[in-house]
Amino acid sequence: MFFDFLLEYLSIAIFLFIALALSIGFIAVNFAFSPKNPDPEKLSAYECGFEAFDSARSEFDVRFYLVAILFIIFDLEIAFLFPWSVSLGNIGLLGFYSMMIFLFILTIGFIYEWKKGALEWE
Amino acid sequence: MIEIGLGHYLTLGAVIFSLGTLGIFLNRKNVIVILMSVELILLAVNINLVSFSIYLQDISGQIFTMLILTVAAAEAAIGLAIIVAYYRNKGSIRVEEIDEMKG
Amino acid sequence: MLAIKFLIPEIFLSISIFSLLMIGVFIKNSFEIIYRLSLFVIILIILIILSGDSESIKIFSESFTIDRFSLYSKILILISTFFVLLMSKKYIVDIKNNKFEYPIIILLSILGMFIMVSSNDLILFYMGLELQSLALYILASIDRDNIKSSEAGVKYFVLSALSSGLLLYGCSLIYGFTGSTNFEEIANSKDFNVGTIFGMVFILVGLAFKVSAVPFHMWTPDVYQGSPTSVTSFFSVVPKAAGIAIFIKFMYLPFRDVLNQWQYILVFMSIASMILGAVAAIGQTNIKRLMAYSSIGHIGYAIAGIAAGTENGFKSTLIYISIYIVMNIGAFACILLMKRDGKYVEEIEELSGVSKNHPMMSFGLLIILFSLAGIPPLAGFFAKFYIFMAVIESEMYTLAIIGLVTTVLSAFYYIRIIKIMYFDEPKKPFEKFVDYKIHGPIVLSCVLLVSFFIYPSILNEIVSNISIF
Amino acid sequence: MIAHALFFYFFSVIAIVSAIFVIVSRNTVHAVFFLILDFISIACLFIMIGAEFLGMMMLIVYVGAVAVLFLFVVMLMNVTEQKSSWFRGTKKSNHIPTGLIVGSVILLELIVIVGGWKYRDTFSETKFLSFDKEFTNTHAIGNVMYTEYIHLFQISGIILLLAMIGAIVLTFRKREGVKTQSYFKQVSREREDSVELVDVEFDKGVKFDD
Repeated sequence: MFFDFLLEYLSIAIFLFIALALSIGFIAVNFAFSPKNPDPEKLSAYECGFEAFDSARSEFDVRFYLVAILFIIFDLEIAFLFPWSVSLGNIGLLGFYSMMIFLFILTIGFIYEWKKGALEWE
Repeated sequence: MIEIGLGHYLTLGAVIFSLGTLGIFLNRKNVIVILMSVELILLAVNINLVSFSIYLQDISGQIFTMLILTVAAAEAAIGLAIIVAYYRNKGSIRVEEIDEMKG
Repeated sequence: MLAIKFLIPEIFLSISIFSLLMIGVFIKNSFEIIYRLSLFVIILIILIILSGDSESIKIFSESFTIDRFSLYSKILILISTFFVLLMSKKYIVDIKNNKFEYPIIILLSILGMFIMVSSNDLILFYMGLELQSLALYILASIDRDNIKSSEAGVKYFVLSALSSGLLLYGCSLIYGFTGSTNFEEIANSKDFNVGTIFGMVFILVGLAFKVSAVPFHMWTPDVYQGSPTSVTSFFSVVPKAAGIAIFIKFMYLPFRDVLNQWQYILVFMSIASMILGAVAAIGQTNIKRLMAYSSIGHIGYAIAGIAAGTENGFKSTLIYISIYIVMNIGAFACILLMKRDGKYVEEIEELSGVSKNHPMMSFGLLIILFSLAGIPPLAGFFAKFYIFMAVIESEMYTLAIIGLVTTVLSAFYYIRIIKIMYFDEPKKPFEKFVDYKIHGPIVLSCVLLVSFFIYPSILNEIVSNISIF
Repeated sequence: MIAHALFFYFFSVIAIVSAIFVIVSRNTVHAVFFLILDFISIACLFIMIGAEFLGMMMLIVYVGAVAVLFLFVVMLMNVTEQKSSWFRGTKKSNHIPTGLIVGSVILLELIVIVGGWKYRDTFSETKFLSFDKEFTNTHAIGNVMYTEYIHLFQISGIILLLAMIGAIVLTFRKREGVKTQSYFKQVSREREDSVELVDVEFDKGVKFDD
């Protein structure tokens, strides 16, 4: 059974294996043969000749967060669509319309968000 | 030890639950970690519900879990929004600095 | 499909929320119109509920009940929301918080409460509770540029999310050990073992958090003080009504056979809340903070009624919470009048000598405070009287005596405010304006409180027809 | 039987250890990483004991969305408590970054769960588990979620709507005075409302923008 499973995905498995082996191999070779002479000046950040003023991780805009929220909500919507599509044959008209109402509710939210301008990237 | 049953899963749930509760009370650092502890508590609840649902052969526990996942996502979204709003006013989210009101 | 007929209030509420959201977002500066429409929606739902028949029915595989108990709670929620929304408009506009989302979020939270008080099932109960709480988190921090409001939001969110987690853990245990999420079936599963008792205790803790009973009250004073006053007035009445209703339902439906297990927990919570409400309020200088401690104390009395464990017990609690709502709406309407030089003030000192400049307002506040203190013949006295009757009926004399002592103690700080209002040096008068939206609720509340003793049987009659089983 | 025990202990030990790290780690980003690891471990457990759909959903919702949201907010506020993220300290012993550890454990878990799939059927020898092979978990959920539990499903939709409203009310600010390009306006401009023919009088000139 396990072999059947593997055979089905044999080509992908080989592909993945080659990709992994190659990328790891290159890094390993680099790591093994590169000259290493550590020096504090070499390790320090180079920023137009100055010391780095600030952490490289600066604060970023709240709009990213809003987009992420929208993403969560539609992510959940898709998660709810999976079992619905799988068993659409069994659940009849009620099941179909139930999903439509759900989508309608989320669309209301989407329109709200759109009209509010939360999706615009000024 | 070898025969894994319901009790093992419940213990796992209980351990994660108590770690989550502990995290809320021990945390003095920042509010986001508290939110993560709340997520841990919900995770423990999910472990309980799923293992009960499988043990009882009853699907409603899994439905409950799915709805909890939804609610937890919404809760995280709103909680983080509140924290962002607070951070804009205060410039910090350290727990011991949440002290504008006393009495 | 028959179910839809019984769900008209909920469905109507949801549809109006969606339409209001769309109207609000497509029309510019739509606060005014959304505000009016949502008041209208609330009135319509009250009419829908009153015109429907009040037979008991369970739908959605017995997970949703419609009975007199849930209808009474819904009417209570709607009426109190109506008045809170009515009186808080000027305040919302004054603090420049007139976002059209404000009434919509309030409607969403009452939708959650509707679901909660009608639920007959742990899952449905949880969904309703979360819908309500998520809306309340947003409301607490709605004044987002004010550090106090956003801090209140953070505190409320963290503690409330924790309590939801505890409650949910309890639900999972109950589900596992009884094999069902339905309240009836939980009650009928005879073998209440340690797991179920644990689950019950967790659920009790979560519920106590939501209604702010000691020892889970810590969020209340800060959240009351920090949130905008309009939101505080909402917090102090509407979620309390819904929370007490679901508290009663839990104690009398799924856990009715383990009375001996929860009774002592409730007695402890009740005593602790009454004492804390009486003692901690004495030193307060901020009136919203004082109202927070006062509400903790009142919740203590309400829980005492539930702890009695009898039919009369929960009915007296229902009466208590109804009268409490009337008093608190009046009190907060008075607080919303405390505006001087364009700014709202919250310190108790600011009330000093207010009777000279605003005799009517201070007389109204006098009546409301006397009633809160439980002085006869005002309605607050009767509310406490019914509770004590029920408690004594179940032979819990200690609880009754402590309740009496704390009543006397808490009268002290209410009377202190009255003393400040009537006998201290007058300060600069508050801004004078007549707004029927604020003065109306004060007058109505005073009239109800004063005239309650003439026909106490009206409320009794309504409540006595309610049964949960 | 032994297979079940091995899987259970493997995943639950990782879950508990990473839960401990969530609450003790000094760096918030690391805490988020450990939270992700925790969710993945529990999701693997769910998949192994027959709640495949929930396990997958946990990966999608928590690891895919909620954890990302957490990371976004951590970035937004810059609350991490260390200077450089990848190579901390100068000593060689400190060079192993947390992200790498978490990543390798996640990889290990995935290998275990893919490799261990063939033992899954032996789980049902234990009294606790019994799968229905004809009827997948996703089917079982789908069959009741949209009909019997339709009310809960719609309420969850309303909760998501509320989350959207709340996030916008609390964090969104319309920026004033930002000049942006509007393609719609650009394309829908007509010749009539943008070009004007003016007869210029001699020696007077034309006045713009009055």
